[in-house]
Amino acid sequence: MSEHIVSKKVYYAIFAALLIGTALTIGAAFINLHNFNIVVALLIAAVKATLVIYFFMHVKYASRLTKLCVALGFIWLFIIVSITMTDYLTRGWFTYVP
Amino acid sequence: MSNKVKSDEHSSAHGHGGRHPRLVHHFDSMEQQNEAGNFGMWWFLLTEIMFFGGMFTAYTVYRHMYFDAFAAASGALDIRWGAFNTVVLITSSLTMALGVYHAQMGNNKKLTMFLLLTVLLGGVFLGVKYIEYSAKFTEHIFPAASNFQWPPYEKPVAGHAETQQLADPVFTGHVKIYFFLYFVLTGFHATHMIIGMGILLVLAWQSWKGKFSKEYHSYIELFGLYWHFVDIVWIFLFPLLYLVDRHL
Amino acid sequence: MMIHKFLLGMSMLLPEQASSYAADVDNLYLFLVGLTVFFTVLITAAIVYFFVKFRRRANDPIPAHIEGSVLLESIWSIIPFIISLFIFAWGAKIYLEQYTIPNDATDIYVVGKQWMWKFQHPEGQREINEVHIPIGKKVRFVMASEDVIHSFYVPAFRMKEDVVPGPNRYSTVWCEPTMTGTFHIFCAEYCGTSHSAMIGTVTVMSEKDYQVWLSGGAQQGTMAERGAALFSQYGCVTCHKSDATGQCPKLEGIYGTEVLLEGGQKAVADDSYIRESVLSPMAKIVLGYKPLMPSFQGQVSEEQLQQLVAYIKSIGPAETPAAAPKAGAAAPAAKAPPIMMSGSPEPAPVAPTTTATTPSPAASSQPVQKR
Amino acid sequence: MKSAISQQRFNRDGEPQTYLNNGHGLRSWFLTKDHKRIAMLYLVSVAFFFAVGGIYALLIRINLLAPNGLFESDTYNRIFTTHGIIMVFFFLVPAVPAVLGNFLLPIMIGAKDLAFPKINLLSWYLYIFGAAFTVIAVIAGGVDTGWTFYTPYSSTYSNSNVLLAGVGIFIVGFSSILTGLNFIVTVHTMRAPGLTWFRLPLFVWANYATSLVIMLSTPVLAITVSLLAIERVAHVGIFDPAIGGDPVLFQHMFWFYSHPAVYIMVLPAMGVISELIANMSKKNVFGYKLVAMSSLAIGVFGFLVWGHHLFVSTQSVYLGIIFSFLSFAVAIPSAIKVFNWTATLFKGSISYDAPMLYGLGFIGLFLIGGMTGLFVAAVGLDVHLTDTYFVIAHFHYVMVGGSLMGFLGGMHLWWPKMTGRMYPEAWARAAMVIQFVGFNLTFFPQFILGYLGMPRRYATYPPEFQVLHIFSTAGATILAIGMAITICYLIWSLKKGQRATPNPWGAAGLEWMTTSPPPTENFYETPVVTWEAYDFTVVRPEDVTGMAAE
Ligand code: HEA
Ligand code: HEA
Ligand code: HEC
Ligand code: CUA
Ligand SMILES: [Cu+2]
Repeated sequence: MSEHIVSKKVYYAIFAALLIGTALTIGAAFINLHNFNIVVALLIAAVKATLVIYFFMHVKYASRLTKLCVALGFIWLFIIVSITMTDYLTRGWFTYVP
Repeated sequence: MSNKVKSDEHSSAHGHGGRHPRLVHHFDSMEQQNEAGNFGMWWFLLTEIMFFGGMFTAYTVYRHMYFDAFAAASGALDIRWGAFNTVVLITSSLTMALGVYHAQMGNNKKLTMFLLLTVLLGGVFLGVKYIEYSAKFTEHIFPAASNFQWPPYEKPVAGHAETQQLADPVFTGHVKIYFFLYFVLTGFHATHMIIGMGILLVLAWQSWKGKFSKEYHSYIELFGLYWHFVDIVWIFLFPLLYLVDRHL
Repeated sequence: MMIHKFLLGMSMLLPEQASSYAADVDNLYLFLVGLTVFFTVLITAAIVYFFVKFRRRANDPIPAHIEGSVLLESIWSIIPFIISLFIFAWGAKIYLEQYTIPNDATDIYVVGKQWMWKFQHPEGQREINEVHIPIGKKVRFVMASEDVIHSFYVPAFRMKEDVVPGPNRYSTVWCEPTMTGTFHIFCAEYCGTSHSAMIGTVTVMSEKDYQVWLSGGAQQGTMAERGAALFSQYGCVTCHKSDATGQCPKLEGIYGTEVLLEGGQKAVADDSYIRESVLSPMAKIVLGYKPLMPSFQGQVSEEQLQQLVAYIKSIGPAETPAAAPKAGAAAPAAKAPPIMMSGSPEPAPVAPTTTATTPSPAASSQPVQKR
Repeated sequence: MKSAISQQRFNRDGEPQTYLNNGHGLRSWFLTKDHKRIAMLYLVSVAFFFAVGGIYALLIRINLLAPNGLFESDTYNRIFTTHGIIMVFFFLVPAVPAVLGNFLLPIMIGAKDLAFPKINLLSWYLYIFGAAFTVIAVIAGGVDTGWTFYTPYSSTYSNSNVLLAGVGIFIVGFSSILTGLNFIVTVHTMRAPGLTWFRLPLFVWANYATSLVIMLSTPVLAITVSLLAIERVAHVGIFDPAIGGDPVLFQHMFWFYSHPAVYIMVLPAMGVISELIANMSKKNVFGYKLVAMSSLAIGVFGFLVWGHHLFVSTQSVYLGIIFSFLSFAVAIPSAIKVFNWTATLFKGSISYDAPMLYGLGFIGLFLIGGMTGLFVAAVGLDVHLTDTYFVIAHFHYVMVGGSLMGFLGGMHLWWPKMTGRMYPEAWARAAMVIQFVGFNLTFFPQFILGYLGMPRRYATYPPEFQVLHIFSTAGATILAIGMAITICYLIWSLKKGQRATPNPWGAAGLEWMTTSPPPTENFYETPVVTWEAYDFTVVRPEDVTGMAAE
């Protein structure tokens, strides 16, 4: 599995895509999308990261186990961030109105 | 039931007489050894995600709590350096990937070259980081310094309503939180790069000495994973730190 | 419940039940004790029985292979799950009772610091490490810490909450004492050297005794009165004049109302909000106003803050500055439109004296604020 | 596969070849890459820290004999902090995985070693290195923050050696990460032919689940203590309320590690118990798959409940309720295990030997500890119970009554395998009974103390609590005697114990199919597994008796 050889063309294509992604990120940051600026920024970053993981890191050709492993990392990251944020977002709930 | 890991075919396929010289004693086959290394590296990267994850959690919480301060503080960073470094790091990922490619082809010369190129790009990145860091000192926005000052010393903050440049002690505290996070996130990221560059130099030296071959190059691949991971962290750091609220 | 009386009488296994929800907590506790005994006996009995019955004898044959049983295993997965759900619901119900603060409670202000508890009554009494409260009245403790995290714990009330330092909020917790007597106050969060000495007593008195006690102290006027004094001492009054129309919101009647903020959010003007407004005015800017207010962090002590809060609370909808701090109208006022909304959103050209750039004599003791 | 006896090989002196006599001298130990030797290194270090932690426990108990305390408050605070830090980070977290797991996991799956032997050795050095920092912190005056390091006390107010201790914990965290990494990779890639996932011993499953938990949680601890350390050194940081930081965020991050950590401490011990119960009653574990899966479930769901340590921390009430619910959910797999272990005994052939006594002790005490976990998970009740001795009693029941009993049980079960010697059975049974009695006398009164309101981490206390404290101290004394007996006879048996046969218990499992102690690469020929776990029909009598049947 680790022996899959990705052709150089693919590498260059991904590289180009990453550059475009960077440009898009910067461009999007200067447009006022209110609360969606961060969403867009993170989406682009996620796409870029996926490209790196998939092609530069050969996960596209790797075993299911490796894919699972990568997914696990992001799921756990999501757990810690989202549950902690739930605290901050819901602190006002259930307390009284004087 | 079938057992995918270690079957007798495996070991016999490699022949009883022919253990690869690089095969460590407790493994049965090169495949097994490589797979273990590869899998181990992925799990290591998993722990790295969680390591940075702790800081991302703190970042998310405070960005939510003190958005204005984060927006203003982020405006004090130089977006051009950030973008430049993003490109540098992406390029270094490309050179690394090409290095792996040539390792797989067994092309030692090119491998050495690309490894060195990667080190070089890493060096450029750190150089820029140095410029940026020292700017923070001269602008008095290094959070641990006693002369911390907001708005930054002799520097207008890009693109922000006057309110956000207020010299308010509480607001300044929140700005400090931003810069604290900025420094630990980029600091730990840079530490990873420095370690990575150290390893890269060793690998480059080894490949120059001809240690690697078409059959034996798993260290290069494993290290590639690490390097790309560091790149990915930056892909997220760049928008999160530099682009909080850039529009006018 | 019979069983409590029995346990209370027979031994000292439960602390006094001195608050309205203490019995609820104890009921759940006793239920769980029962459940634990049940499962412990069940499992122990099974183990002992098997142990004796199937003990190894010489030349035992190899015991038969028993694979497991889907039915049995489902039973002992599902039954505990159902029991768990039940305990969870019960516990959550009590929690909501403990942590939903009733809006007809009297306030007692608490400050924790290494290593003492300081109390202020709205009527003006101040106490250290002891607090007196009347029986049968709901009491809300509004708590702040001057240094590290402490935790306000009265075992007899089954009441506890951490007191967390920071500009963002007060900790609040409430109880309704149901028994006269003197009970322990403990600091339940480790806070340094004398953590175990950060203890005190709460004395629950009959309403009559309490009134007598109240009339004894209060040297410097009620909390609201002292707050009013601070309000001019710190120069708040220079901006927040009751006839202010321009740059600063009127504070009359804001307590308990919903405030519209810059950026479209809303906030309820409760104690925490007022405290935050003073310590960290930038955090929540009232819609239509400029962030002109300076921070008073480091200048106002926690106790003074509480007095300011009591003052602002006292100038509720009724325009009587020293009115009883527990304005009965507070709760329904939540529906009234926030009073500051009636002010003009644009800064009025008049009233130059209301800006801090020209400090009034009252404010001159304060460092001149930037902008 | 031939029996272990007939495979036995001998070295030049005519001694049987074992990992113990393959090389002598300090170098051969301190530079070893043999997982079994590393396990022994760990055993010695972990035992040392247990004794130190235990002595600190006794100091705690001595102080609490009198309401005014026998030590200064400052001293007492350092004592319980040191006790907590040592017991958690330097004893219980590494105890079962790094000693028993390290020794047994490769053997149980028929591998020659762990996947990364050098990393394994590195992990021990990191442990020692981290321990050194902590020991220095203690010698240089101690730490007084409690093992939970809550900010802002730890970051700003404490003037003790928080930094050194933090560095120690950071380093030891990496040591356990490396162990976890090794286990996961080894289980995935190095199982013997025929050893499918559902043929793995439950001890392997438990360690696999533990490793998952270690890998996903420990880095968060590392970054949390790093941030704390930076904050302490630089006097600025994200937990500092003076600049708008939220101390509760520290608690979130700390417990994101430390709740899963309690499962790091108990899961491997549960694995030990599965082995004990099965082997000492010669029965396959009832509902093997469910028990295996419940380990994974505990590992995964254990990540979703950390906030049950924050019920009164001013965390969102809404989130508190959710955390309470999830805490109950995570209790179910533990309950399942308890029932399945009990059912395993049914129609078994049950031995009364010391490992089994520990196993049964575990079930009973863990049951009580776990059930009292439900008390504190019930959020309304926890408001009263949190930070009282009830919590202390809860976690000592699960950690001492549970994990420690499991560890000791495992040590007895595998002592012959690890050392080649039998321990003295009668002493062992007596010691176990003494420990059991002492344990309950120590910690049961603490439940009552806690419900009466006695807060934890108190150097002094109101006099009405004294009677129960005296009981507790008396119990601790008995417990200490029991522990001391165990330590003594185990050391004694190293030289004087009866020699062990390859399979003294007649147990099933690959580790019993090689010699006691095993040779360096564990097996002379790679085993091929054709049977399910806990199949006692493949036990060879000659391995049990130690006499090769010609
Ligand atoms: C090995 C360690 C270990 C283990 C296994 C557990 C297991 C559990 N723990 Fe414990 N816990 C600690 C170690 C551990 N804990 C420590 C160290 C602390 C304090 C830290 C500090 O503050 O210093 C703590 C604190 C702690 C708290 C916080 C208390 C407080 O500070 O206020 C809570 C709250 O929910 C909790 C809950 C639980 C639960 C629900 C389980 C469950 O996993 C238990 C599941 C087990 C069972 C349920 C037993 C089997 C039961 C049956 C067979 C009967 C049938 C079952 C049902 C009806 C459900 N624990
Ligand atoms: C694995 C974890 C573990 C273990 C095994 C123990 C074991 C014990 N613990 Fe501890 N304990 C904790 C983890 C643990 N503890 C934690 C995390 C805390 C919280 C700390 C905090 O609040 O921050 C705590 C807190 C704690 C307290 C509360 C302190 C307070 O809040 O004020 C008490 C009080 O009784 C206590 C007692 C004991 C006792 C009597 C034992 C006994 O079981 C100990 C028995 C062992 C021995 C007695 C050693 C025997 C050995 C010998 C005698 C050999 C002699 C030496 C040589 C041969 C060299 N512990
Ligand atoms: C320089 C003028 C100034 C001074 C002095 C001042 N304030 Fe303010 N205050 C303002 C302004 C302007 C606002 C509205 C903008 C905002 O929310 O920050 C405000 C808002 C508030 C609010 C929130 C009001 C609402 O409607 O929600 C409170 C409460 C408050 N101030 C209390 C005080 C107290 C108490 C003091 C004295 C310790 C004080 N202020 C001193 C200018 C001032
Ligand atoms: Cu204050 Cu403990
Ligand atoms: Cu927990």
